Amino acid sequence: QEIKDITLRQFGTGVSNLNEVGQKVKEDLGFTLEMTALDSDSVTQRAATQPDSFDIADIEYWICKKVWPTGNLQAMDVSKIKRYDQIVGIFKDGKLAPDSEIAQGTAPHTVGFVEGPESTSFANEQTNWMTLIPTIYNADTLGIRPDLIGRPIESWAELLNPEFKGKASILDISSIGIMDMAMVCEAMGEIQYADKGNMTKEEIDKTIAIFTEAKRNGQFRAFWKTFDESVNLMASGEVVIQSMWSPAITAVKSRGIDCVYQPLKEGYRSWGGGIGLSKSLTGMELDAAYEYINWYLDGWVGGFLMRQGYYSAVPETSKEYMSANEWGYWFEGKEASEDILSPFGDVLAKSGDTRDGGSFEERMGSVACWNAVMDENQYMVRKWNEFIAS
Amino acid sequence: MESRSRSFYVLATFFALFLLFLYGPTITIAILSFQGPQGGLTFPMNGVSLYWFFDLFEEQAVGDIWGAFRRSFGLGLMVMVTTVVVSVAAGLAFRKKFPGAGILFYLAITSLVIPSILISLGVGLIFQQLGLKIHWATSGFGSQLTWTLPFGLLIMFAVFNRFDKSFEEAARDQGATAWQTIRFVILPIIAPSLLGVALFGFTLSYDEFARTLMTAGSYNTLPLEIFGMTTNVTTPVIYALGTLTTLFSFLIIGVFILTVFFMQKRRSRAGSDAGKGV
Amino acid sequence: MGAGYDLELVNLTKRYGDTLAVDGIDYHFKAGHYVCLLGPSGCGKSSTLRMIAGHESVSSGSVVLDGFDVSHLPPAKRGTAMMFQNYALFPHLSVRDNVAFSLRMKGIDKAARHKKANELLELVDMTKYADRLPAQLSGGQQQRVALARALVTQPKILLLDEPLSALDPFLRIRMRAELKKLQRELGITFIHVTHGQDEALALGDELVVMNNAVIEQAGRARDVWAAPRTEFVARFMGGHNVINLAGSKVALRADDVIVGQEGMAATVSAVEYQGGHVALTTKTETGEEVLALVPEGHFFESPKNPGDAVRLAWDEGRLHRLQA
Amino acid sequence: MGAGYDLELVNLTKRYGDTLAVDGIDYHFKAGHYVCLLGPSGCGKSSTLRMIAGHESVSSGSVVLDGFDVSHLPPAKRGTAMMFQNYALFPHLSVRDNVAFSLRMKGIDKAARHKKANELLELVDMTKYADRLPAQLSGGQQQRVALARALVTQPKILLLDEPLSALDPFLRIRMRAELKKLQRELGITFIHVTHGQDEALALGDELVVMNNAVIEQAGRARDVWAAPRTEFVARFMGGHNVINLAGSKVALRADDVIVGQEGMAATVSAVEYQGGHVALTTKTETGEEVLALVPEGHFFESPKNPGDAVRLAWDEGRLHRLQA
Amino acid sequence: MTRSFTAWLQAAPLAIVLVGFLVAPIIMIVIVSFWGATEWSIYPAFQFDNYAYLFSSEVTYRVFFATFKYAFITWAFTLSIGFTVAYFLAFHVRTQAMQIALFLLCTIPFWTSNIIRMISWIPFLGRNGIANQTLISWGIIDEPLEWLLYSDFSVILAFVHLYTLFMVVPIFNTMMRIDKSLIEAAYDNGASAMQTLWHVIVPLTKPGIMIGTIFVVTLVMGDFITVRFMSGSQKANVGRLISNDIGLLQYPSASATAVVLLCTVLIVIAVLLRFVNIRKEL
Ligand SMILES: Nc1ncnc2c1ncn2[C@@H]1O[C@H](COP(=O)(O)OP(=O)(O)OP(=O)(O)O)[C@@H](O)[C@H]1O
Ligand SMILES: Nc1ncnc2c1ncn2[C@@H]1O[C@H](COP(=O)(O)OP(=O)(O)OP(=O)(O)O)[C@@H](O)[C@H]1O
Ligand SMILES: [Mg+2]
Ligand SMILES: [Mg+2]
Repeated sequence: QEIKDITLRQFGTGVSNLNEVGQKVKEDLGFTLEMTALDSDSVTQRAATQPDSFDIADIEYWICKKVWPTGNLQAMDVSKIKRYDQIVGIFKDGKLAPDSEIAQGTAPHTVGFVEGPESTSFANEQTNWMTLIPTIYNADTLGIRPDLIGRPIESWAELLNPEFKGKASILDISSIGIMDMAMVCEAMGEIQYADKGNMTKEEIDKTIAIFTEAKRNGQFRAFWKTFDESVNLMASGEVVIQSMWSPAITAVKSRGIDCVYQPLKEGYRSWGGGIGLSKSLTGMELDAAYEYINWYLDGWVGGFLMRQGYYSAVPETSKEYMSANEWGYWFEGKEASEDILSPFGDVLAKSGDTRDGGSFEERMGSVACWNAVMDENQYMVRKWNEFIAS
Repeated sequence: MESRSRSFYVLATFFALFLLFLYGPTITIAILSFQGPQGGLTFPMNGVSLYWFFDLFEEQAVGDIWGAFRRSFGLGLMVMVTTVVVSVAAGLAFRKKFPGAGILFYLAITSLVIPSILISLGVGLIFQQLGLKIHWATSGFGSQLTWTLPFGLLIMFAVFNRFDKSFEEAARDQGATAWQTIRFVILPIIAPSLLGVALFGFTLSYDEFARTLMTAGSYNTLPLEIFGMTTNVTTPVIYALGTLTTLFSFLIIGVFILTVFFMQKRRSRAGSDAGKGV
Repeated sequence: MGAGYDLELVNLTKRYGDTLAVDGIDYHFKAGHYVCLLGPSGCGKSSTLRMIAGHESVSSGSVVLDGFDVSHLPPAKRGTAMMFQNYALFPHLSVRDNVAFSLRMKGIDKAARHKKANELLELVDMTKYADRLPAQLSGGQQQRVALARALVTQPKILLLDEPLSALDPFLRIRMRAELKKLQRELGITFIHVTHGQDEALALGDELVVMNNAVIEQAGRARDVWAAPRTEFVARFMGGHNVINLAGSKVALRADDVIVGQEGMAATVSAVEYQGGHVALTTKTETGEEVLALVPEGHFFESPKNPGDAVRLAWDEGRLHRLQA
Repeated sequence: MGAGYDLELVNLTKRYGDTLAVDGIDYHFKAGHYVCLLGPSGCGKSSTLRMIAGHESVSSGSVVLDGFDVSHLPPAKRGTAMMFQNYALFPHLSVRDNVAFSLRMKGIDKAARHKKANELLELVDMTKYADRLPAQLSGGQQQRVALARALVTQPKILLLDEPLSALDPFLRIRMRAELKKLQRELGITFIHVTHGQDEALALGDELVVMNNAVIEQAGRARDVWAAPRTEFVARFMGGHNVINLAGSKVALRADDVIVGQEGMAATVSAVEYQGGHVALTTKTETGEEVLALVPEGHFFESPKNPGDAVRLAWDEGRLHRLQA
Repeated sequence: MTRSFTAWLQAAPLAIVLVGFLVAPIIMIVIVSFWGATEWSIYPAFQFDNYAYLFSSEVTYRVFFATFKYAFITWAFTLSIGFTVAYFLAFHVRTQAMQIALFLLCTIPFWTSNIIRMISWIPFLGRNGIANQTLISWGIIDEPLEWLLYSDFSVILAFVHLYTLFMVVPIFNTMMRIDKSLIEAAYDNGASAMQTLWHVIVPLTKPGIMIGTIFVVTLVMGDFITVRFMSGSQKANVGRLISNDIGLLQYPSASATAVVLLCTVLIVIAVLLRFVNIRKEL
């Protein structure tokens, strides 16, 4: 069997399952990478229940918490990861800088390692066995239409401001949505959470109650499930303030519509994605998969993703694939010296613009919590379902 | 020509409005699919171009439209052939009395009225519990049949309700065996209706969404792909795709109608004395 | 196409669930005759014919053809052929292919079967329509094709179920002449079901009158007409009066009733003009209805109207005692 | 239910696109008559009747009832009622409700309309079936209900489109007697469309023979029968021969042809037994077909078979010149 | 004997498909509805938790009520529109060729993707959509109407748009089989157009109405996607409840809801079937 006959099947959300990556893999590594893009519920479902349907899972860290115990994934040997040392600290010990505080929620490093290849429970510190190789991550906040709002927005609490009645939106993915809700409730001063990433039943009830009330009052125009829905809501002016993801902002802007990824005083809600290997991968396929992972960290993908507004796990390598202007704008938070283009050629920022929220350190440094799975997850899910249905 | 009553004009207006209602949105997206390269999913138009149609033929950021189209087309053909064969056979069976006919009939009705998501859920669960791999050509195929077969069967009932039994008796009288009777008499006579069943089978499958949602496995069919695109794509390319699939549906109907038309035309080459005396 | 076979029905019975459609009838159809089976609707004519043809299973009794019991043979093996009421021509096949159908089923090659079909189309004078589809033919033409198709199997007996009822009256009379002529030329047995007694009389060498699942009377057409055996037959054949005389019922032909100055007193209740004759329905003083068929010329010498008093007379020799 | 009205058709015309279905006919229907409208299929009978009823708009000309032009009134306002060929009974209503339908439409209360409906059911002798649905009735019974329903509006003219054609021959004869009787009792005009000339002769006081969208001949039944004016009428009414004599066409009644030892030489081509008579079809040496209606007794004295040579004679006075 | 054997042979493929992909899944759903679930997997058990939770939650009743509400309102609209359209086609269009042509015109959208047809409404109804812009430019309204999109209105509009055809077809089919002479008989008996409609046409069209009702009601009750799209995920019906549960891997809970939904639908259909003999009406 030759390497070029190998086909690896990868699935994940539309965020990073881009066909361009597959093409580049074919070019650089010679084997075929098949990409299937799904919505995030389906991603969890497939990772947890259909181990035979994929070779590589591109999932988020908090999903890993659910999926790992099923035994569908295999741990990765750190020694085979060439650039392990260069991976950002967030994914290893949880700290961006040595003095950083670890945010609430399912921080990636807490589910990033296991004791041994067969272990189904997570290790508390770095080991030789990684669950996921971090790929991309970002700090999320509210997106707004400054042209339609016309005043500064500073707090998560604005999401429920009656001023935006019928023009607000939130995402309908329970585990992420509940975190956004928590940010809002805390900002409003309604609830003080011990750990937003692991709420008690009472906290869940209270949070949902506040939002249900708002929903009944017609605060929300719609809910969205994938980032592109949020783009359409924002771009068409149906919504002026909503929880949003970075590339969505980029997409709105690329249509020449003013849209800001508003830094807020309470901080960001952050997430991280990584790729995991199916248990069933062995032999040449497994080797190819490692090759793919190493290639992934080599920088081409990082540059490709960073130019859309994400961060890469090994930023230094990505730098080589970006112009100084791009690096300055996206990573360092500097003013753009000329127009910033997306990898697809759309103008995302004009010369002189700076990135919302500033540099990597500023943004990732003010993360208030990570996307998470709670102990009371099932209860939360039911409550969420009720919220949507109410 | 004779004058029409006032109610005719009222109803005709109503009918015209109904058509506008039916076609309006489709026409809207057809127009929007000609957006300029900078255009979005909503009005106003941002220039006029064929950009998004060309874009459709380029590789998209995510997904695999043409693969999905090929799968849907293939699946549509599989479902079409199976639906025709199975419903004709069942239609023939229901003309005789056999034990269990009542139950089978009500099962078919159940199959027609059961919420699609239940089929999806149930089939998904079974495959999962049995450790089978779901795939559009196995679980997806079976799930779609639960939707197309009852339709096919109902059409066959309609056909056989109108089928004159004396044709079969005449065939038997002429020495045809049971199989020859089906092959040379029944099938040719009901052929136009079979085309209808085929058309139903194909398009129901080609557009089927809910029953395939959880039973298609790793590879999307076209409706699933479109569904995915509604959440993943933010450009008018999805309208271009919508416009093209609609045109494709028209093409299929057109082909079927033409086939029927030519079948009839071929039959009526000679002149006619129908209705005359001797 | 040689002569026909003798056909015998032995205690032939047909039951549909609880309905007794044919109740143990026995009859001997002699070869080469034109036999009309007639009777009111639902009396079992079609069931009988279809049992002979093999399209309906026999509940009990048997159908004996040329000495062999064929009750359990398939239709095509019996030497009978059937012509259906609506002709049942295959709509997707041309006239020629319809006629050649049975030959095709036997696997005979195209040239041979077309040759044979053309011969039969020649026989029924339909050669020039050979390439048409049945839907392009008029009723009369369709009927001829159906005949040709039935005859191509060289049956010994041709069974016809109300072959003329789909035609309008004008055409019906023309086609019945053709049927009769064809039967005479071929010399095979025709068994023709009808519920019109004029049709039966006009066509049948022999009539079989059925009622309530049994044969009421059978025999030469003229005998049945001239000497109905039961009241039912007398009434059904028409043109007869059934009168109560001295406690027993007698039949009297309507054209034997003389309307004049003497005889039984009666009142005219209806006058129907029938072309050459006028049918006078009268009511006698005992309340019996008597129909008199008066030649037109005679009637218009002294026209009668409903309500007029008349006197009826007849030749005693023309009375004809009926079975109870 | 008082007497009828006079009905006049003035230059009545019906066009369907390019087809001229009724071509400017004029006719005066006198009150209280039973008129039969007959003619071959497609000649415009139904169209005429439906224009009178108001179910078809008049292309030109007018329908004048009792002196008023009713051409543009709705059906129910004309004083006519129609009985449909297939009876058109409302399948979802009981017999009684069918009959009471028009009263219900007028808003008459239930008790009153049922009373009236019962009276009419009594008239047609259907009282005991009042609660059945139409599908549970035989053809003859359905016809009576349809009659009752048509009569409940107390029409001055009853229009019937082939009212008997759905019945079997036996029943047809019974029902035509009932129709005739009812018409006589009610005294209103009946206009009855048929394509059977025997039915028309038996029922009609007056016949209107149509062909190709025009009236070919109209008059008392006997006059039309005895003196057909055109070849078409002679042939259509049946029982007539049309013979070419000295370059012009003459009609000769079939029962006026004498088959004997002298006269024109001819060959028998078909023999049809018709009960009281035998119809001999013969071919003369000039190739003309002549039909002879021979009384049964006379025929069987010297029976003839197809192929026999005979001689035909007739009384010159019975010949009847036809219009070209 | 051999007759019913051939019949069995001919019916077997249908039976196999239905058993495999209808009966078995239903049984599976019923079984799983008693199972338990973790966040990512399900395990066999025999517990009534799922049902207990379902029936104890007030949301369940609300959602079932919403489902019936959608079904009923959609039914009412599709019926009135469908009946009117079918009536026009069957009784006011004169030539049969024209009838068939117009009828086909109505059915063509049926052959194209439901999803496409559904999303087509969004650019039309949005805050800055064609409808609002038109109304504003006509001066009928000053502010865009918010309730045009992402509301019950848009959900029902989409349902009506998608499913009216399922009413038109069977009603048209029955109407075409009404003997035209019955209508004439009604006029002859002095009925006005409205009276004819109400006393003759409507009663005779009932079977078609029933068949259409069966289609529309079951399609709406089983829907989960239209509600999600057209309400911007804001409204819910039972189908969405199930699909949410499925998305969150809560199969047993989804199954329990599914069982209740299935029973509801089957009861509704059983009731409707009492009024019509489908096989005879085709
Ligand atoms: N397939 C059947 N199932 C049940 N009963 C039947 C069937 N066919 C005929 N019958 C009944 O058997 C009896 C005789 O029917 P048959 O068709 O032989 O009458 P017929 O003399 O041909 O009448 P018609 O003149 O109306 O054709 C009738 O009572 C009829 O209802
Ligand atoms: N609705 C119609 N549209 C077009 N042509 C029609 C229509 N109705 C009748 N015709 C044509 O008008 C002519 C007369 O038809 P009509 O029905 O009056 O004949 P008819 O004498 O009643 O025939 P039949 O004995 O067959 O009932 C025929 O050529 C027929 O084809
Ligand atoms: Mg019969
Ligand atoms: Mg007519």
